[in-house]
Parts: sequence; C-alpha cells; structure tokens
Amino acid sequence: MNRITKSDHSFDHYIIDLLNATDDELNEIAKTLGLGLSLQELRFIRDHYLIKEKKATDIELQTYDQTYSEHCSHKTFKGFVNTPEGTINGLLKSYIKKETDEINAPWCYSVFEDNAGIVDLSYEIAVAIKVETHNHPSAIEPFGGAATGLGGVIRDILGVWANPIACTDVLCFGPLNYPYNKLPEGVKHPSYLFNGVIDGIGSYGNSIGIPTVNGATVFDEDYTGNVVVYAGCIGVLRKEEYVKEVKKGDYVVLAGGKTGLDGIHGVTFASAELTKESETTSRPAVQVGNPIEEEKLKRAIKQISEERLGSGITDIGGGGISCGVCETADKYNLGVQIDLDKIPLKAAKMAPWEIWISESQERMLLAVPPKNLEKVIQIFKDEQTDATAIGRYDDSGLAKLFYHEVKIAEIDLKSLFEPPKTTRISAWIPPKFVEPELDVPTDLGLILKKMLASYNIASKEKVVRRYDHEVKGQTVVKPLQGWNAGPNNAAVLKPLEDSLIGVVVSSGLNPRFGKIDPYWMAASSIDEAYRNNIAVGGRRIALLDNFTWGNPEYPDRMGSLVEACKACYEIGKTYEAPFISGKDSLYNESPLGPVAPTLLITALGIIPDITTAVTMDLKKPGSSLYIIGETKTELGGSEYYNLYGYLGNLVPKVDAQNAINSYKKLTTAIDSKLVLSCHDLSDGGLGVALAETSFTGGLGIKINLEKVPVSEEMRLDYLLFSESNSRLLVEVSDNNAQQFEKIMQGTKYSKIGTVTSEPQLEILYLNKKILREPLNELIKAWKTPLEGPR
Amino acid sequence: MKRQDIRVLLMRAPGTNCDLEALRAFRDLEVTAELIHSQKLFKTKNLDDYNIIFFPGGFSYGDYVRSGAIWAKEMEYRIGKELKAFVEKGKPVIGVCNGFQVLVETGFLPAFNGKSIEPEAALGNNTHGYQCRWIRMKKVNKGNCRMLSEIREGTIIQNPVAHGEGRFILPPTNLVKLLEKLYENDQVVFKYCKEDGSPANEDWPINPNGALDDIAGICNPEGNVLGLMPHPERAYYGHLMPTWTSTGLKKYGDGYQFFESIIKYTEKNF
Amino acid sequence: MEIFLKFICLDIQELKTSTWFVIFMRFKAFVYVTLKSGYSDPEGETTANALTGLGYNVVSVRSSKAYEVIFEASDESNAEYLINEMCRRLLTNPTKDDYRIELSEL
Amino acid sequence: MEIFLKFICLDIQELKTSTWFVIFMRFKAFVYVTLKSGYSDPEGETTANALTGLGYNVVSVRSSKAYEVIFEASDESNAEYLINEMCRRLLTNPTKDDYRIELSEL
Ligand SMILES: Nc1ncnc2c1ncn2[C@@H]1O[C@H](COP(=O)(O)OP(=O)(O)O)[C@@H](O)[C@H]1O
Ligand SMILES: [Mg+2]
Repeated sequence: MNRITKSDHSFDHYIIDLLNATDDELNEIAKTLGLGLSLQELRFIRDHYLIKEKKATDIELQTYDQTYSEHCSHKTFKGFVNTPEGTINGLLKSYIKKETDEINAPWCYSVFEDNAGIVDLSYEIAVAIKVETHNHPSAIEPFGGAATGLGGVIRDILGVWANPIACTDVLCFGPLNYPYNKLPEGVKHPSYLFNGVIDGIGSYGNSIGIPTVNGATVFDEDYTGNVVVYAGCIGVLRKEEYVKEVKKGDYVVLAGGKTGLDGIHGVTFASAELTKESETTSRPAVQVGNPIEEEKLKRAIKQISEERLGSGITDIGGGGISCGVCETADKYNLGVQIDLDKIPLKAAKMAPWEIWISESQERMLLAVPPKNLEKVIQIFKDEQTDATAIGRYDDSGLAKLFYHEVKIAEIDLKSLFEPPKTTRISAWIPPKFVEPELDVPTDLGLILKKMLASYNIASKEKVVRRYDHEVKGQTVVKPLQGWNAGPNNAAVLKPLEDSLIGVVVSSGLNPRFGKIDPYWMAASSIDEAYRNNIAVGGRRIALLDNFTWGNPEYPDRMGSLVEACKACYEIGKTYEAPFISGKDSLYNESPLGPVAPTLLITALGIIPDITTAVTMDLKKPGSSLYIIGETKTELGGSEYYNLYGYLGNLVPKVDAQNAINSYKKLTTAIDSKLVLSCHDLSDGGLGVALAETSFTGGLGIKINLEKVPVSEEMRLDYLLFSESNSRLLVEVSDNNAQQFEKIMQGTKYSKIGTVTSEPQLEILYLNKKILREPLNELIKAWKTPLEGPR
Repeated sequence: MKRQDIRVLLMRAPGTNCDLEALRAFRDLEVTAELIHSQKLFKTKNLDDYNIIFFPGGFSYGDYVRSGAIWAKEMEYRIGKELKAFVEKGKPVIGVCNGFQVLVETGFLPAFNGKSIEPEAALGNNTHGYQCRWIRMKKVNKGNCRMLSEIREGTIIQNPVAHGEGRFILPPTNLVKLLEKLYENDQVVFKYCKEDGSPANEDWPINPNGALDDIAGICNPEGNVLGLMPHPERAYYGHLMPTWTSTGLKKYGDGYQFFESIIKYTEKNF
Repeated sequence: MEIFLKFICLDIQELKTSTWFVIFMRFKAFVYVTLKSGYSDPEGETTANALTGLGYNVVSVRSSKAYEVIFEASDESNAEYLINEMCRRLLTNPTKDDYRIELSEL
Repeated sequence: MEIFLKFICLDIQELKTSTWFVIFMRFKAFVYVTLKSGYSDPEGETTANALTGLGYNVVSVRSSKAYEVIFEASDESNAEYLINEMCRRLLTNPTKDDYRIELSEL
C-alpha cells in the first residue's frame, strides 16, 4: 500500500500514514523522503503517532530526521555502549560530564548547556569557547567547507550573547606529496585540500575581523581520504548580558542571510560516510560563506545584547530553523507557532520542508519580547541586514507550522527531544606494531635537521600568515614569536581594555599515538594542551574535547572511543581541568578506510597579568637552561620512528600526578618572574625543542645530555628524540637559578646547560661533542619545506 | 584648539573591522572619537562637525570587485562633495589598509593634480598572496605630510601588515614620470625597510607585498590626506609589539607616535 | 528578447523629481577584467606553478575576473554606454586593469 | 603557429624513466569558471547592489573567474584532453563550479 499521499494543497505537502507500518514500509518511507533515521527511530516515531492517533506529514518527519541525527543529538555519545566489561550508560555522562561534575569548579559559569562553554574571566565578565568540526564538507569543497565551518562556530559564540575575540583551527591532511595515481576516485589531493581549507579559513576569519591565533597542522597518511577540520571561536561577554528568559508571547526573530536551497540535508550528510558519489550527490550540502553578512550580524547582536533587548538567542546551524526553533521552545518549556511564509527566501521555489530545514549560512535566531521587537528589527536594518519575526512562542508544548495559512505540522516537542537511545557495541583489541631496531645514527646533527624538516615539525608559517592574528589589537603572545617566527606554545589575548587579565589558548593532539593506543593518545593530548598553556603562564585551565572518529557502528572504532573517553575522565580529573564543551564527528570513513582516531583537546586558561606572559625564545646569553620532567624510552608514534617509516608500540604515557605537581611549581616560578623563556617538548622531543627555542631567540645553547633526567639508561638518539610527555625547557637567568631550584624542589628537573651568544646548538655527552649545528642551518631546515610560493 | 575639543570621525561600512583598535587609540589620546556607519552619514552629510576623518581597515563589502572599491564608489556618489570640501579645508584625512585602498579608489590619493575622477594608482595583489606579518617601515617624508611632523624623518617603525591587496602600483605606461612626481611633491611618506633602515629593494618579505619602490604609505601633494598599508593602531601599546618579551615592555608601542603626532598637529593648527 | 515596461526616469540624478513611461530592454554583458600587461599576476603565477607541479607543460597563466551583468537600458547604444561606465566607475581600476565586454540583448 | 622541439616524455607519470624527442605545439585556452546555479554568489550580489546604488538598473550580477592558460600538447585532441584534466584537477571544483573552455592553437 502507498503510505505517502499528496495533500490537496497547491504546494508540496504530503501525508504519511504510519499506522501499523511494517519495518519494510518504514524503510521505504525513509528512503522516499531521503531520511537518515534508523529503523529503531522509525518504529519509535510510528508508535508515537499511533498513540496520538494521527497521520504524519512530510515536514514533521523531516523535523524528526534532523533532530535525531548524530550531528544534532549525539546519539553515540548519549546512548548505551556494550563493552566486554559491561554496559556504559552514555559516554558523555559516564566520563566527560562526570569529570566536570566531580571537579565542580566554581568558575564554570555555564558548561555543556548552551552553544558554547562559558567560564569566569572576572567577577562580571565571562569567556565563552566552542570548537567545531567541519570534516565532511571540507573534503568535498575545501574552501567553502572550511570557511562555513569557521562561520558556524563564530555563530555558536554569538549564540551565547558573546563577542568573538579569537578563532582557532586545527587541520589534518594527507601527505602533501601523496602520489596522484594512488588517490581513489572522488578523493581530492591533500595539497588541493590544504590550499583550499587554509584559504577558506583565512578568507572567512580575516573578512569578519576575528584573529585566528592558535591551531595545529598535522599530516598523516590516514587523513588522505578523511581531511579533518576543527574550527574554534572564543568570545567574551558581560554576565548580566547572558539573558536566557524566553517567555510565552515572545517573538521568534530570524536575522541575517536569506534561506535557500543550499545546505539541505547537511546534517544527514555529516552523519554518513563519504563515498565516491558524495561529490555529486552531496552538492547542495556544501555552501559558499558570506563573512560580511555575519560581520553585520555580529555588530547588531552586540548592540542588542548591550541594550538587553532580546530574551534568548541561538545560532542556526545543523538542522536549520527546525532545530533552532524547536530547541529553544523545548528548553524554556514552551511551544511555538511559526509562519513559514514570513521567512525571506533566496530561491523562488522551495517546498515548505526545505525552508524549514535548510542550513543556509549566516542566520541567527532571537527571541524578542513584543515591546522590543521594533527596536531589534531596526538595529539589524541599520547594519544593512534583515530581521523578520517569523512566529511566536506559546505554552502549548507543540511546534505548529503554518504555510499559506494551512497548518502543515504539529510536533510534540517532548517526543522530539527524547529520542530512543541507541546501543553500540565496543571491542577494543590493542594492535601490535613492529618495534623497530634502528642503528644509532652517526650524524645526529643531520638527523635533527631532517626532523626539523618533516612536515609535522616544520614551520607552519605558510598557514599561520594566511590568517590575520593581529586584528582587534589584543594578541599579546602571537602564534609566531618574534622576527624569526618560532612556534609559540599558546596564544595570549588581552580582551579587556581596563584590565591586565589575559586569556590563554592552546591545543594538543597526537593522532599517531592513537593508532597504537587511544587511551594514552587522549592522555597525551590533554597533557600537551595543558602544558602548552602552563608554559606561557596560563592557569585555571578548562578543556574542550573534539572527537573525530570512524563509523561507531564498528566495534573496534567504538572500542577506541571508549578508551579515549576513559583517559579524558582520569587524566582531566587529576589535572582538575574540567571539560566545558566539545563535539564529536563520527562516520569519518572513506574508500581509504577510517580516519585516524583524533582527539583534539583545546585548553583555555587565564593569566592574571599579561605582562608576566612567557614566550618560547631564548632571551639572554649566560642564563641557565633547565629541563622539567623525565625522559623515557617512549618512541612509539614518534616523529623519529616515522622518519624511518615505523610506528612502534611504546607510546608515551602520562604520570598525571607528577606532571601536575611540576606544572604548579612552574607557575609559581613564572609568577615570581624567574622564567625568561619556556618551551614545551612535543613532536621531535628535546632535540627539536632546543633548536626551536634557540633559533627563535637568535642565541646559542650548550648542553650536557647526560644531565637529562631519565627513567633508565637510554640511547643518545632516543634521549634526544623521545616524545615523553610532561616535559618543558625553561630558561632562568643565572642569578635567579637558586631561587628557581628551590621552587622546583620535589619535582624531576635538572639544569642541562647554558645559553650562549654563539649562534649554534652544541650538545655534549660526557664531555664528548655529539652535535654542533649553526642556527642558520637549523632554521633553514625548519622553514624550507612549507615555505615559498603556493 | 584644545585636545578635548578635537572630534575624530571614524567611518565604517559592512566589513570594516579594524575600527575598534583605532577608536581605542584616539580615545587613549583623550580626543572625542566617534565610530559611525557610513549609511548614517549619507543621510546627515555633516562632516563639518569633525576635525579629522579616519578610514579604518577591514574588508568593506567583502572587498568584492577590488579592495575598497565598492565603498569608495558608494561614498563618492553619496557624500563625494562633502568629502572633497573637507579635504580642501586642509583637515587631516587618514586611511589605513582598507582605508588607504578607499582613498586611492576615490581619487583622493595620490591626487597629483587634485582629486582625480578615476584612480591614478592601485593597490594590487600581493606578490606572495595574503600575508599577516610584522614589517619595518621608515618615515621618508621631508615634511610635506605635516600631520606626521612629530615623527622625525628616518624613524623606523615596526607595524603589522595584514592584507592580500596592498602592492602599491602606478600605471605602467607612465610609471617613471609619476614616481618621480611622487617624490618631487614629497608625497612618499613610509617605505618598507630592513632592520638597519636600508631599502628593502622590493625583496620579500621585507617588502611584504611587492610594492613599487617599497612604498608603504603616501600623502596627497597638500599633505593632509594620508594612506598607508601597515597598521599603527595594532602597535599602539607596548604589549602588542612582536618582541616585547625580550626587548622589555614599555607602555606604548611604535604606533603611538603616529596617532600622537596627528593629534598634536591638529591641536596646534586648528 | 523581452521588453520591459517600467516607470523609470531617464536621468538617474533626477530620480526624485521626474518619472515617466519609457520602454526598457534587458541586456546581458560579460565583462572580463584582466591585469594590464606589465604587472605581475601572483595568482596566475601560483596557478602556473601548481599546474607545472602536477606535470603539465604550462608556459604561463593569467588570471582574470569576469562578471555577467544583466541590466536594463533604453537601446543598444545606451546599453553599451552604460556598461562601459560601470566598468570605469566600479568594475575596473584603469591603473592596473584592462577590460573587454561582450554585450547581447536578452 | 609555432612548433617546439623539446626533450619531453609523453606520459607525465613516466617522467623519470623515459625521455625522447617529440614535436610539441603551443595552445592557448581561456577557461571560464562559474558557480553552478543553486549556489549563492555573495560577490555577485554585493556587486549588483553596488551598481544599483550607483544608479544603474541592474537585474543581477554573477561573478566568476577566468584563466588564460598557455601550454604545450602534442596535438589538438591531446590539448583538449589536458586542459580538461587541468580544470578538473586544479582550476575548478566540479562540486560547485561549471566551466567552459575556449581552445586555440598559437
Ligand atoms: N592551522 C593553524 N592555524 C593557526 N595557527 C596555527 C596552525 N598551525 C600552527 N599554528 C600555530 O603555529 C605555532 C606553531 O605550531 P606548531 O609547530 O604546531 O606548534 P607546537 O609545536 O606547539 O605544536 C603555534 O602558535 C600554533 O598555534
Ligand atoms: Mg611544532
């Protein structure tokens, strides 16, 4: 029997009879309407309509489809996971949020609630932060995908009434020299994606005038088929402007760009695997960004929040108007009535359901009390953008949609926001890789230069300079340090004119570790983000988690996800760094296989006085150089093994208790103004960190390698290139050395050498010279690979 | 006139985005500075209330067509007469980055023989694409640009640049003659230079965009309209300088003298 | 060809003072804007390098912008006049740009 | 028409293994890249608004890019093949762009 019938109305409007529909029929309906709903969800909806004794309409089912999608409802993170050790009731609840709840930090202002995580900056001011993924669209159309990804996350910040002050981006590509003939059909070349993504982020961020201040660029074979694009945004807001009091009778105001056929079914697309047809079939889901439209929105929203004219706000992202409107209504226990005819359209011919779920960019949704409506609309007009009242909130608990004066949908909001829970199966089997047996190289200097020239370590100037990181005049510690443009550990921003308080942003990710062990990968990422933040003087750190994983319906992908979540709970808790926001992007699979499990940790710290911030460049000849932390034979997933084509097994672990102990002391030393420079040890270990700090400051180094604290006797190459966590290089002026050592007592640290005025890096081992390289050669090796014309 | 009576008009359009730094600088110097949407001015047309007009950087109208072009033409059409009258009174008009582009597109710069109808110069695509980096520029103006007379000739200033279209160029058919004229009129104000002040010789990245003869900023023959690509407003405070953690922190950075000079000049002469 | 009957003034400057019936026609113009020779074209060079890097024997690439403008004018010569004016006033900067127009009636 | 005598390989993939004499010809291709319909074109819209603001009766503007590529190929059909490949691999994104090629021998 045909369960879908067209209504008598002149426009696209279908009635769907779900009564007693069989599984096959349900699947058939989903297929006809292009829905991504699972059978379990379809049955749930069918039963809901049975109880209500009514027929469904196409637009109603489309609404369920949007709301239940992985992208909007996070069903994997909220659902059940059956593991060999038992059932987990929600990864989010059992690990991530649990960590936050148990830490219970009083400075967390609003977490895991709104569009962004919000923490205190001062008594009156708060900082909001959000990081998003935009992988699938960027794989299809790198420029537009990345640009609209950034545009979307900026709207998340606008969506908590905050004023955006900075952006971040973390990008993962296949190797730029990947052979063309090995690319499967439909997969674009890494260098095409690289240029497109960077131009897209740059063009959007620069045009809207928000500096992009921190990020990372990673290259690995496993990203060839699945490019990863994370975009983040940070904003500040006065707490009293954080208005959330939508009431019955308030208007639903849609502001910004017009609604078009672009971006329809973006959500379902983002929650599905990429195939070779994605390029053509997914086309409407990829969009062209218009940063100037968003710039206008930003100005208007700032004024509206300053004058407290709105009662609520949210961005329009995944799921389009349907999600924004229904979520708001449900959040305030209200109902809503929308007149779809009022929505300004780009395209002449759009079906009502298309208008309702279109994800056209640069739109925001405001709730406005009747007395302020006129004023709000005028503010948008003055910025040369549109705002329209498209409906009103009521207390019905229903979303009622009208089109050409016909009621075309009546959706029970409760059923929409309490979807059936999914159950996933997890089974993590640790892989075994070859632990290489390498000869000890004779020329360590040559190896160091090769390490510096590897894509993952080499200078990312070509990326960073494409982004304006100075606009707004608040960037106190910049991504690139000084005239030699060394890699700073974190960015420091000074967002308030009348205060010296600063915001510190850093990030950590270690995808190669994740191929070996997702638990220690996550632990390492947390440690890296945290120690980068500490290194410049940050503290009171909040974390964001962004998971990019393969298809969670495979038990092994799910298993590694569980491992990573466990580490988030355990390591994060020991660091007392609460998670305040995050996002997951699953189903990153391509004809080349799943994406490397990639957890990005973003750390947001504060620094009470930006004038005490520490950069990574050496400052003064004659000062002492210290290493903090212990070096271990942990080269699994290291750049050094990678140089020889190996992955290895011995992945770096994290001794969280000891790490946090030394970090706290380092902060004390920084606050006592004892620290001249500080650089974190990460990719390429000690050797690379020494080279970077040295050529950035234009000063030499002489160290004795035997002074480095080790867990066991180590080969010199391993000692130099091991990527053990929780280590930092610290420069202390000679006359402060004693005081510094006193503070660091009780931690693993050691003075390993001195800063010299000779422009060279000299490493001795038991008085034997094992490496001596002029700084200009090191910097050349580091800068060359990603420099030059594009 | 008294400092607190000085009124600065900062204009903005959709996509202007370096306005708040500039506003902050003027306010720090204790003058009255107002940031106004150009649409509003198109209605009131009252430029006469102001002593200084400042066009901030950004991407006005997305820099579509050409950087600054759309805003420039719109302005010319709507308040062209009023702007021209303002300039002819000798009052300072300054454009930074996108503002410079606007002044070139409206014909207020270089304005060899008064405001031109069509642009006489262009800010073309950078030789190395969009770049955000710190540069050094030297003040080479011999005194014609009186609003900067507080900055000694030969002073080297560190400022950031951030643009994709900022390569100063003149028409190829008449290049040599026009360049000569630019120097003859003492219209060249800032040139990109090396650390020791020697010429960049169009070498990238010392000259970050490939500008003709390393020109970073120019003024009109009368000296009261000034445009430059680098951003003094982003180097206003000491903690914004690129090496403050190693060279020591001062309250103000290299951009301070730029704004201070303009204000002092206005104080003395109006 | 379509013919549009519109309330419109002949002189845009007089918009506020006078309106009367005029028969207007619709035109389509392709405008190609290229950098004058003598200027280096960074985008073109980058593209040429990239194509060479992909293994093609590329001698040179010049990049340009193009606009398809659909507009109204009273007749063909008026249309030609208007589109040239648009080019000079907005679409090009004569210092650096050359342009070429392909005009057709719709 | 010019004829070029060059050391060159026929198959770019084999660049490293084999080289021999081939007669090559030079071609010029104009490539026009336009956004597929259905995509919004902020540049075109902004330009149209600006032109309207200057007093023209502009109905719409679509912005696009164009490249003039001068390259070498063994014959016309090879040239056509190569320029199409360049378009697909670098100059356009088939997802969102349409393109049109005008090829001529030099
Ligand atoms: N994609 C990017 N976007 C913005 N900034 C980036 C990006 N990639 C690298 N950076 C910045 O460049 C600097 C050096 O990066 P990187 O070499 O990855 O540092 P680290 O060694 O600390 O991981 C950092 O300040 C980082 O924020
Ligand atoms: Mg690095």
